[in-house]
Amino acid sequence: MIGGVAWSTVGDLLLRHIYLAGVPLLLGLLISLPLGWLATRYRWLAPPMIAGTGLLYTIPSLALFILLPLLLGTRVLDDANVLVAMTLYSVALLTRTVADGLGSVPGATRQAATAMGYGELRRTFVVDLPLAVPVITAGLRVAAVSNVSIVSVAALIGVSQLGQLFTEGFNRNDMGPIFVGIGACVVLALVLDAGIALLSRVLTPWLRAGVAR
Amino acid sequence: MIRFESVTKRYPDGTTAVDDLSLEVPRGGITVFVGPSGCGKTTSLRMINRMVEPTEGRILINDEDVADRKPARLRRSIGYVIQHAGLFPHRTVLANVMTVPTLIGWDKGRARTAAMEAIEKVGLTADQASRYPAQLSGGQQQRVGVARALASDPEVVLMDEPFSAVDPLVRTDLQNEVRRLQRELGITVVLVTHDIDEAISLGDHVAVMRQGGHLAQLASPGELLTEPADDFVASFVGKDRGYRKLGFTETQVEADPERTVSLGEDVPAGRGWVLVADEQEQPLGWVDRQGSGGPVQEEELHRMGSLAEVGDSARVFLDAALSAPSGRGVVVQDGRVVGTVTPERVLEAIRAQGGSDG
Amino acid sequence: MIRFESVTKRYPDGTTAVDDLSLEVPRGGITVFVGPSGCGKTTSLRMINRMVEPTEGRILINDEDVADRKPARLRRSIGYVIQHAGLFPHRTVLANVMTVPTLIGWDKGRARTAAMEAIEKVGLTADQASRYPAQLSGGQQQRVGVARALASDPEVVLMDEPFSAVDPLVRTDLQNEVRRLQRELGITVVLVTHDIDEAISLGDHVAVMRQGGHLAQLASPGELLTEPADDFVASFVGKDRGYRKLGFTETQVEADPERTVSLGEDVPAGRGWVLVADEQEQPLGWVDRQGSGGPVQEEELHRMGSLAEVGDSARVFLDAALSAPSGRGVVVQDGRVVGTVTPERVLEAIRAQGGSDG
Amino acid sequence: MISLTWQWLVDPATWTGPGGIISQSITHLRISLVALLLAALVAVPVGLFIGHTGRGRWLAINLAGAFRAIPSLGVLFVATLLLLPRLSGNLAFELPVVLVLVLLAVPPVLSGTYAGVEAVDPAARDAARGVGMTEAQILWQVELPAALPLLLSGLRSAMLQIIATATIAAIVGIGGLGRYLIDGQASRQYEVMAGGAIVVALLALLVDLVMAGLQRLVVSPGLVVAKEH
Amino acid sequence: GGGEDPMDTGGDSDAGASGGDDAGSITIGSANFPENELLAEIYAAALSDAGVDVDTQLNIGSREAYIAGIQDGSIDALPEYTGGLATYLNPEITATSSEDVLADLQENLPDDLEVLEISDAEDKDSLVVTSETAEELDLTTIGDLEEHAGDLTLGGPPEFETRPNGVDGLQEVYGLEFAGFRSLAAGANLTVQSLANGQVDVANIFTTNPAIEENDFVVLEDPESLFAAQNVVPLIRADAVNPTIEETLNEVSAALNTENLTSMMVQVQTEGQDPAEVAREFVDENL
Ligand SMILES: Nc1ncnc2c1ncn2[C@@H]1O[C@H](COP(=O)(O)OP(=O)(O)OP(=O)(O)O)[C@@H](O)[C@H]1O
Ligand SMILES: Nc1ncnc2c1ncn2[C@@H]1O[C@H](COP(=O)(O)OP(=O)(O)OP(=O)(O)O)[C@@H](O)[C@H]1O
Ligand SMILES: [Mg+2]
Ligand SMILES: [Mg+2]
Repeated sequence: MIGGVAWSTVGDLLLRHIYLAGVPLLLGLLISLPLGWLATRYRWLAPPMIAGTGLLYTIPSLALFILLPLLLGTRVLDDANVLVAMTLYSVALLTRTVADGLGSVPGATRQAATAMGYGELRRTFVVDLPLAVPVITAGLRVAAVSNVSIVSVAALIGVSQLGQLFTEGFNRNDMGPIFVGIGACVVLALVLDAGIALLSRVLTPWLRAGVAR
Repeated sequence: MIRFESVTKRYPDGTTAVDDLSLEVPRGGITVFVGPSGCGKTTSLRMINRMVEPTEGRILINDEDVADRKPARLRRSIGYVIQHAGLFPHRTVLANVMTVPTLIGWDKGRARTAAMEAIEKVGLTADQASRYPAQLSGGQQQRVGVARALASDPEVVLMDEPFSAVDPLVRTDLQNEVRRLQRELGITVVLVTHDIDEAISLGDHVAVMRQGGHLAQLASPGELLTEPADDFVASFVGKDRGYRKLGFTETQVEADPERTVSLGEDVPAGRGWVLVADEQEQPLGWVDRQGSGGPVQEEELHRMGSLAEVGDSARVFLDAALSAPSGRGVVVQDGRVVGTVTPERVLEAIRAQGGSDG
Repeated sequence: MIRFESVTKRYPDGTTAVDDLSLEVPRGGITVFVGPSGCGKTTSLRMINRMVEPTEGRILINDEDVADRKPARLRRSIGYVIQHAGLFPHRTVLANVMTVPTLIGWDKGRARTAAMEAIEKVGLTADQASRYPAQLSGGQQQRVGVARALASDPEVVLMDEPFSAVDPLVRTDLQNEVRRLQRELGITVVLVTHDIDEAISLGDHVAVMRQGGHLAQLASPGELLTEPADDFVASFVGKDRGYRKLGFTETQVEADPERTVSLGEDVPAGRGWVLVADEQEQPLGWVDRQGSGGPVQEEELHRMGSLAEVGDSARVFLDAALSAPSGRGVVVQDGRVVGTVTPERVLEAIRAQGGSDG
Repeated sequence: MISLTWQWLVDPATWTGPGGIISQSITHLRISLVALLLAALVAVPVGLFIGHTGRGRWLAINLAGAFRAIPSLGVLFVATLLLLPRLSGNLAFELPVVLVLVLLAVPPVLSGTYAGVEAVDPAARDAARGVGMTEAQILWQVELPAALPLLLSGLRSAMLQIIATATIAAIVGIGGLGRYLIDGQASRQYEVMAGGAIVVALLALLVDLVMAGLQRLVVSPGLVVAKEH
Repeated sequence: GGGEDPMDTGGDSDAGASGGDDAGSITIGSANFPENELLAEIYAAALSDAGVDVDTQLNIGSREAYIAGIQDGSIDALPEYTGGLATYLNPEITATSSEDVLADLQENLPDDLEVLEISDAEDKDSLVVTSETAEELDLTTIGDLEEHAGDLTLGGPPEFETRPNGVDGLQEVYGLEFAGFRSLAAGANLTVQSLANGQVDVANIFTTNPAIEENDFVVLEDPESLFAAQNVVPLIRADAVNPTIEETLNEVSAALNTENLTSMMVQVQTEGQDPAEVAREFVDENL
């Protein structure tokens, strides 16, 4: 027991939380990559695209959670609603990040790659994307952390995850579960954050190679 | 070998970067495009490998229109070096240099061997090959850029201000390196710079361009200095061009014999400036024996002027003569004193060669 | 006037940037600190206005230890110009230049007047004064940097590689501008560069430094070229130093009279190279009347070599002689031909001046 | 449903009156602005300090990350439980909400501020010191004005998040546009929810536009030109 | 839907008949207030003792939300209250006694839903005030509020504002018009706290809420029976019922009464015990 909550309950909720926050993060990244690429490739697309995805972020999460079933035809308590909503938020954050990341590739490097005889697609994968990793993972960290926080709102519509500890604790006038929930959320967010930071390090050995002697 | 036929490039914003340019870059040697900033050098260069497409006209390499070749393939067959090298920061030096060999489908072993060869050619070590670009100095990075352009043995290498971002001392090194490599490999180098000194010291052929991509003159450096085609070229090649053209004047200057003395040797007064050398006849400096005599002390030595090596250009000989405190330039061969020359003697030699058409 | 007394600077990471440096920057004129990258030039300069604090030793301006003055006040009394100008991007040119006058408490009207004066002095217009830095070219921005340093009439102006980020042509302009301003205002300029050519052409006094902030030689440019203190200085001042030192050799070269002909005039064969001039005796070019004769056609004209103006240095005279196709350099006064000189005549004059101590 | 939502939105009764969109928007904005102001009061000075001295950057990044990780709903509940018995009237509900929103806004404002100061051209900073500005003068006359674009975009993105999140105020019984979400959900009037969500998004956009206009006014044109080059 | 989710085993519409296991499986839901959650836990504990594969999805929200959930198959069953459900299904309802309400309820229940046997335990909506307010204004029945309502703020869950037997009913039946309604969405505790702290003057609270006793609140009588009988009853989707489930839930209903429910609520809300454990204890002792 911790804060009046069984460890196993915390564990179960944590797993659900990871699932509900993590899967959309990955899906969001997968969707943002081509979107961000389009925004860098076709300059005129960038402003409407960035503004459009940014608009998603202004929709209150609670509204999205509840309205999605109406739009998607899913069941009211379906996890899919939360997954889709969180994916939308992730896309909102990450499209800009991917565009920024691809835009951060030095022009000279890009030119050199073209001059070496890389086709556009190949260049995107072997030159642009690897170099965009630091920027993209920085955005991914923000998205991961926000996802963990936003998902907890889904407790208000009865989708269980750590946020459920908030409603339960509140209803019982007991701060124990709430603190357990907050603590678990923060720890989860920081672990995800650190994990992505680590991944970024692993993916960018050249950044740590030190500078010229 | 590379022929521009009435090539015009207008950018979408209306800038005419290159206007009806026709010229021929001869096979082999280094051809330098030089001109003031914004005159269309880079645009001209980049039309060769289709990084920029001409609006009108055509460009032929070995009589084949580049427009008929697939851009990516064309580019793989042409080396390309730019300022700051444009290396891929996420790849090791070796992987950078292996880029083109891999793109053209060589197997890994062959690509690796070719890359290592190119890396050695530009004077880098195997140890450096496994580093990332950021771990090298600017000059070394630029060398990697050159190696990358050479790795697949292209016939043509394009270079866009390759040395302008490095230290003046390193720049001289790199220039020598590129000249050596060009000679060794017999490739055709087209190089863009806005530095007329670099153009003159490096180019076998120099194309001076003026605003709007007009060709003002295409000539050898010596010709450029002697016979600038117009005021623009004359002012662009700048001051000191009389002196600089001596650099392209070969001379057989006959050195006058010069008796050297060694340190400690007693030299009487009245002998004027005396050249001091060591046992191997290597010059040490000048000592003034005008008013006073006595054994030659190390502290009395005046520093040498610049030295001329047998076979150097008239410029070096004249400078040696002008820079020596004695007015006599020291001429050496393999480091040993052969004799000295006065400025007058150098001038005579120049005249004899018809160097100033006098 | 500015005196370094055994100044040492060790950075917290252990780098000794400047080691026991003692030197004196004379009042007035331009003193240039020159040396290879990382030798401690910037550090030395910045210790003058306490942007960097010495670890040991002291620096005196007009016999007053800078350490006794409040850093901010000290800096307001000293102009400071850096590479890329370091302008405040959010302020107009005028506001940028008004910075120091405002800081030292001048009222707005006075600050404004002083700033406008400084802006005009560096050759910018009132229109440009109301622009933002980003709306100016690199060279213009650098001018604003200079104006900002001059606005409050400082006695001393420090400049750290002020021209190294601009185009070579613009650079020459700026150098001339700074030289002119220094002469006009009688200020003391301390300038840092790693370009020995700039140091020699700009400095009244040149301090050559070597790694670790050691002073290798402090001398006038001419002295530096004639008598480099050691191998390091000799190699640093580089090639052509015999020739370049002629730039500091004043000469009274007596020009030989030269008969000029005008366009259309019939000149018989056998006269060799003939100088063509217009009615005002302004030189037009050379025509070759060796093998064939006839009226002088404009198309036959060979371009002039460089021209020497009466009073120019030996370097200009020699170059005129060397660059002329006739082997005779054209000497002018107020644009009119006075005569010609042969290289030999120039050498004679140099010898006569004792220019090469011969 | 779309037509129902539309009907709800165009019904004048929806907009006017004590529970109407206009009055709820005003409440919503009031809470949001208070939160933004408080967040700015905390985060801007800290950001300036970090940017100017370069000290505590690591701490700031991680602190901002940790702040982002704190779930708003949990904080709202804890704060409500703690404050409800201790305060009276509306404040008992509003304070927890504002607290949540401040926590939400601190990370973007903080990182915007220090990133802005950090991005100031080192040459300009060096020149400022070199012409004899004191540290305070460098901060106020050079670093702050030059940091404004990033600082303000930090404020803008904070405000977007605040406006979207301020809807949770309705959970604890105060007004704002969240009412439409909560009450709409409770009574299964989804058109009210959808309409409410649209109004929130529109309000966010409107406020962003206003702030963009403000940014135009206060940011030196010199910086705008510089960015375009 | 959640098919890929390893944690989401229940919820399929055919769950009740699945798996060849006679006892079947079921997803129990609950509304977002503690008592309902407790009841759901009791159902879950009893069913799982009976060998049913039980999944829970608690704290769903208001009736409007969970009815939608049960109909679309997100959940299979949950504890309901006869009056509330009947009014929800038929806003025109006039019945107030337990039997009449049940009859009306069963009449209006959609074909896909069933209610099992009702229990004696009753949890009615009620209006409560603090004892100070009751004393000061001399209140015993809802009707006594009539002359004061204009100065008082009413608090309750958001749905109370729009339900026929909520704010509107109060006006129609008792002629009350309050100065304002404060919608308190975050569960009953918020309403209790708000009343206790004076942020609201009159609150809509369930009669079993232990906070009433703890805080010495006064429940105002409802002589006009605005709030209908509210017997606890299992609501279940027709295709999720099987004999084991029906029998077990009926046993639970038989064991429940208002007293033991209220005392369990004291354990949960006052003593802060885990509802699941309280439920387990109850099931172990009474079934
Ligand atoms: N993509 C482009 N779109 C529009 N104008 C361009 C573009 N690229 C170059 N220009 C313009 O074309 C002209 C020639 O440019 P180019 O880069 O070829 O000059 P350059 O001689 O290489 O100059 P530099 O020495 O500064 O590199 C310039 O006026 C330049 O501004
Ligand atoms: N803040 C610092 N901390 C540590 N070492 C420093 C610092 N600033 C300069 N150095 C080191 O001190 C030495 C002298 O630096 P300084 O900048 O004075 O050289 P410089 O002559 O101006 O070089 P450059 O021509 O490259 O500008 C160098 O080795 C440099 O790396
Ligand atoms: Mg160019
Ligand atoms: Mg420096």
